[in-house]
Amino acid sequence: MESLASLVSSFVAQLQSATLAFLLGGFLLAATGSKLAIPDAVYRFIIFMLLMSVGLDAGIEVREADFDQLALPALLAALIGCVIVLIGSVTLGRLPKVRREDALATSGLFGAVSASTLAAAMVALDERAIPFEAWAPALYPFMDIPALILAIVLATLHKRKSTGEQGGKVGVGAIIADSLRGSALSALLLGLAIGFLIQPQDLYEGFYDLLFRGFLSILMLVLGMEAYSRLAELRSVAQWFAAYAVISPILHGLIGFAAGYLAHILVGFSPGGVVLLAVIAASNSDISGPPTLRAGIPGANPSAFIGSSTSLGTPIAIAVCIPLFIALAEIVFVL
Amino acid sequence: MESLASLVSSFVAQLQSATLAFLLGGFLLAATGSKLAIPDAVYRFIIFMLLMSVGLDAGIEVREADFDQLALPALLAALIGCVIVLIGSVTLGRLPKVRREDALATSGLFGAVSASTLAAAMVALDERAIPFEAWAPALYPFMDIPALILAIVLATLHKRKSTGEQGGKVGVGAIIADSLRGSALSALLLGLAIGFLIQPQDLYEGFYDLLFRGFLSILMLVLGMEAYSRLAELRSVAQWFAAYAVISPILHGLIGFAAGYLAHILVGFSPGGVVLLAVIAASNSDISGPPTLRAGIPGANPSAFIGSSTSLGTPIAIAVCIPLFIALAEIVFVL
Amino acid sequence: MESLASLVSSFVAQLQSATLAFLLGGFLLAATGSKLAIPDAVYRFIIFMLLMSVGLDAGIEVREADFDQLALPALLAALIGCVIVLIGSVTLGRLPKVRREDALATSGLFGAVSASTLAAAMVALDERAIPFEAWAPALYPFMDIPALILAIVLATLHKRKSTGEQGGKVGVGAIIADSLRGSALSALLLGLAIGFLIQPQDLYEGFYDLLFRGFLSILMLVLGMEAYSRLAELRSVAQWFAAYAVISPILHGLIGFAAGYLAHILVGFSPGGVVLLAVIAASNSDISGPPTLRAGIPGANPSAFIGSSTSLGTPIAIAVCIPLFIALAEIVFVL
Amino acid sequence: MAFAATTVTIIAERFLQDGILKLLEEAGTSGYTLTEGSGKGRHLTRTHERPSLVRDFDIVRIEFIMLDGEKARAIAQRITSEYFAEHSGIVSITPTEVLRPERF
Amino acid sequence: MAFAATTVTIIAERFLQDGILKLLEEAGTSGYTLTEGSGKGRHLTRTHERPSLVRDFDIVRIEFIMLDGEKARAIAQRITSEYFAEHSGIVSITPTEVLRPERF
Amino acid sequence: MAFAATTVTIIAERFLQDGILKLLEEAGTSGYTLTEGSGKGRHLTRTHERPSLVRDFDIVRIEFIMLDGEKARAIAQRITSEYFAEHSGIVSITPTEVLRPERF
Ligand SMILES: Nc1ncnc2c1ncn2[C@@H]1O[C@H](COP(=O)(O)O)[C@@H](O)[C@H]1O
Ligand SMILES: Nc1ncnc2c1ncn2[C@@H]1O[C@H](COP(=O)(O)O)[C@@H](O)[C@H]1O
Ligand SMILES: Nc1ncnc2c1ncn2[C@@H]1O[C@H](COP(=O)(O)O)[C@@H](O)[C@H]1O
Ligand code: NA
Ligand code: NA
Ligand code: NA
Repeated sequence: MESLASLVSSFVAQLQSATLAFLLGGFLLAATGSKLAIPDAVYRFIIFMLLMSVGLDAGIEVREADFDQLALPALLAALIGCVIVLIGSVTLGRLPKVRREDALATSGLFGAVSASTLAAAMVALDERAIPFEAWAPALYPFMDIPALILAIVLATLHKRKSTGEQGGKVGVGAIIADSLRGSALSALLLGLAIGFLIQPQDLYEGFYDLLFRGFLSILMLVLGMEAYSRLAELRSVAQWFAAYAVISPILHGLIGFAAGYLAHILVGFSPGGVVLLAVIAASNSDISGPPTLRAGIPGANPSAFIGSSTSLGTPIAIAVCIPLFIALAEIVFVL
Repeated sequence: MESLASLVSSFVAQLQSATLAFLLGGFLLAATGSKLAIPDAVYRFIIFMLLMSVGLDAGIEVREADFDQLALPALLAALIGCVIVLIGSVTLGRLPKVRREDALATSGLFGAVSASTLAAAMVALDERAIPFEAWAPALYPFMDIPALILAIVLATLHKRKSTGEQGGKVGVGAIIADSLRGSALSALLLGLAIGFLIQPQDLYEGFYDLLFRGFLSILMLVLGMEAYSRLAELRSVAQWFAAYAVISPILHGLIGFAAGYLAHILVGFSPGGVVLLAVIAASNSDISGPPTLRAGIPGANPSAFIGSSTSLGTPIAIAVCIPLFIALAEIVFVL
Repeated sequence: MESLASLVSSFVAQLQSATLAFLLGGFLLAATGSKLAIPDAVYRFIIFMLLMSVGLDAGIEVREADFDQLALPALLAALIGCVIVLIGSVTLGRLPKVRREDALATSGLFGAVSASTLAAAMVALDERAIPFEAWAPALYPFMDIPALILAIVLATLHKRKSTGEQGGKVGVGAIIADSLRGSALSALLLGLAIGFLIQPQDLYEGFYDLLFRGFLSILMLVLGMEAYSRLAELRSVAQWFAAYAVISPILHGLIGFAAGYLAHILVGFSPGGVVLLAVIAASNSDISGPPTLRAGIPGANPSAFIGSSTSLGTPIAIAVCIPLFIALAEIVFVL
Repeated sequence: MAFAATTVTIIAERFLQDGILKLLEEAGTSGYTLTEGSGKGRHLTRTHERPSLVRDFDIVRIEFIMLDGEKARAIAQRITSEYFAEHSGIVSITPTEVLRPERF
Repeated sequence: MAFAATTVTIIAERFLQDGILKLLEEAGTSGYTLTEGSGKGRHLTRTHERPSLVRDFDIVRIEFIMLDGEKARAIAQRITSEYFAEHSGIVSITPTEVLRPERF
Repeated sequence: MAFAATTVTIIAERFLQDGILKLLEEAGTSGYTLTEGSGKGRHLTRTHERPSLVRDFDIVRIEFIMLDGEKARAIAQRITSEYFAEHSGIVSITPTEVLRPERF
């Protein structure tokens, strides 16, 4: 009872953050028809800056990491990515008026990971002074890629079955390559490599880290605006997608939290790391996932998977899941 | 006599500012055909950053504000906006070869407010260490919107009279909404709200304020370039517009200064606030005003109102009025 | 023997720099087909920021400069620019399958100067704490413009000879004006002027210098990507261009170093200045030179001169010549 | 197999864009394509090279393709009278062919 | 002197761009011109005014001119069947004239 | 009512833009519209996706509409000989119709 009260109070306290204010602000601006727009070039540059920053930081600090600890969370991340797709396939995919391709593409997107949500979670942890393993953000691709692969493979098999078409292997290698080549993962991996090899501490602190929070606030504005303007897409598809987009981030986050807790017990994964794993699970891919899925599952209606992720999934992941899992961690780990 | 000498010396001293150097530099670059161009995306991002910064600052500090003091300056600002339009209507509007619509659109633009000029004035006050009320920049919409509304209403009535057309009310609500939705005012208001509600001091200081002066210098470069390249428009219209664009900012500024002085006596409005009110009055809208006026007064020739404001009005407001009214304040208030 | 060893060890030590890591990273990203792209607007803004920063710094500090020292290096820079074009004309220009116009355009480009390489060299000198005259970066136009002029004049004379066409003077004034109007030189000169006249120390340190290294890292990424993607152009022309692009930067840099050494002995030009002169000589123009040459030598195939400079010349200048000439200076001047 | 169709190209200032697109949707076009640009006509010169202080006066080029030429012309006419009596902008009509008529 | 030629205009989402351009080069066009834009069809609305989270769904407008009208139509047909059976996009064909036939 | 007119489309590198636009104005066109793009021809590949180190080699697509087809062709011919003998670029001419002939 008491812990529920403290969960609620920590959750509520966190709602007063600049991150959420900008997210909500963007939503309201778009809803009131404001002409304010962050230029596309700036948005893309911000994504680069945030991911490069996350990568550099992880790369710089990973030298001191204990690699035994890394294996289990990475494996768990991959498992979670697959489980999310399977859950989506047997829940969303079985609902009336929901086409199988659309369900698979949507759950692929929700299994994959959002760089923006990850960045927001890192700032939120910093603000609550909850430490996490420097390499934890590098769990991102371990969940992202398996989820996308599984969704595309299942959709292809389904299509073959229904059209009676024969076919060879699905190009798993191509999907992996496509994911790694996406602009967000490329920046993250490049940052990791440079951070690890060159250790550019000054450059990181004096530029990338310096601008991190400011750029994140602007990114939130963009996500809020985009959430509003994609609501129209969402309205054009079955309401089940909206329901899925609201419920599943929380559910996926809980799965992630549980898995992280396991890793905490087995290999001492930090509480902050557990939160990040939960948030990664709760998030859905907003940059690289959609085109990969569109190319891989051409039959899927983008209004369904983009509408549900951009207009509901991402706001829920940021505004509900981040404070929720931080609050949960504070109770579970008595922080 | 002595005060005139000190006015001149303070004025001249202020001309040696980076703000003016960049403004002039932009003008010279454009005049010499330089290919240097600040990308449009960067320009729009800078406008966002400056207005968000001004808004955040005002919002953060307004909590401690004494709201009694706010009412009178806001009222005066609205009055000044209307008076400027009326003056333009009976002076510029009565001159030979000047069409009534063009005169009203132009004086509407000069009654409205430039966010860039406002930002430049804030930096100039900072440099001379003259304090002002944190909420003073929020006077902006109080002058901006009434001026636009009055100009459009007068132009519509004029058109109805001359075409003998009947008509219902002019859509004042639509004009207000259109103004508030403009990118500059949206950013200012969003910043105000977030600053007030969340008090994101660190974010403000570590990002928005950090980059303020630098971005302002670049904005000045853009304004200088744009001033030169709009001279061609100005040349295509009656010379009265050029005369109006040179004289009226100073005149409007003096009206603003007088009104501010009144507020100083009555409610203790600060000297810095008086300067800001004068500069707001002297400035003309460069971002949101023109499209609002173009939509509201479709008969007006944009070469007239954009030419006169961008190529002469804005440079005069920044290069002449800001140092002038600061110098005046230093004498009047013995700073 | 010992000095060779220390040359090699200093060279190798410098390879571990963030500048090179980003350059190489960009190359690898492009080679692996990554979709990461720095938006064009950001790239152009970065060029502006870097050149404005270099200009401001030089302008601020040049007040204390001893102008007697400036004349000789400037004269030498101009000479080097011309010598590079002449060397290219009698080596590259005489090779089989190499058209004279292409050879002249290419050596004009290699005689001209790259702002990006210059900025990278300044950071490298800073990192090794090797001081240089504040005005040294201002040597840039003294080498850049003569090289472009000579290349265009020689190409025009050649064309007249081969077509038997008569003609008046070649428009040297137009070429100079065109160079000075280029976006990089414009920003540098504007920065110089503002720095000199206004001395905006705070603005320089708090904004332009603050962001310098960060933006340089991103610029290197862009140059690396561009190097890879222009390899295709290079492959479409005679292999001699590739050979020239690899060898000539080192050769030109040695000429620059020797000239700088002369200035060191005669007028006390600093070791850091000698390195900068060598790097300026080694570099090739990547922004303003190509269009000037294209307009001036319309018969030249851009695949030849852009391919060789962008895909090989620039990476060699940055990754080989900068560390090489710093290492050389450390030995020659016993730093 | 290619089928005869009609392309209508509308060049307008950006602040008219929303209204024009709404009109197109209501009038029953199956889609439209929009590119941004600059230009010069009787009034302002709009340029994309330097920042446009007033983005709303930039040029947008909207084109839609329709199988039914008469209907396309009627829409073109309607846009002209609703928008271009008072505002800047032009409309042109070009015969074209399309490959999958069911899409238009 | 102007010579009859054929312009083929392809409107597609950006993630198809590389494939389409490769097809064009292999099919022997002498060049192409590409502009970026936005649009609306049966599916997504793409807009250039706000950031597109998913840049790959933006619209690209690719046009190529060919002297040989039959060949141009064949390429248009090939693109339609290879790409637009499954993906968004349209192709249109317009007669035109060019001035220097040796260039195409 | 629609009136026959002629659209001339000029594709050139940006560094020729100023000269071409000046020629158009002097030649008496009533306006022009310009969009930016990329492309491939005999020489360089120009792309808008990554930064173009050399912005001046980007592609601009300039189009103007004229009622007088002969005059439009003459202008097209003049641009071709003044610019495209030496430089990259192409010109095409398409018949079109416009709605308000007094504007052109
Ligand atoms: N003759 C023309 N050919 C092509 N575009 C034109 C022409 N006239 C006007 N335009 C375009 O239409 C816009 C508005 O023209 P106007 O209504 O004359 O101010 C211009 O900025 C051009 O983009
Ligand atoms: N009737 C049309 N006229 C012009 N462009 C169209 C039309 N239909 C579709 N488009 C373009 O083709 C893209 C894809 O359309 P769709 O395949 O219907 O989703 C749209 O975003 C538009 O840019
Ligand atoms: N056949 C073509 N169709 C469309 N655009 C072309 C064609 N050939 C050339 N272009 C355009 O014209 C530019 C210059 O071509 P070029 O003069 O061949 O280098 C290219 O970058 C393309 O944008
Ligand atoms: Na996920
Ligand atoms: Na005003
Ligand atoms: Na050189």
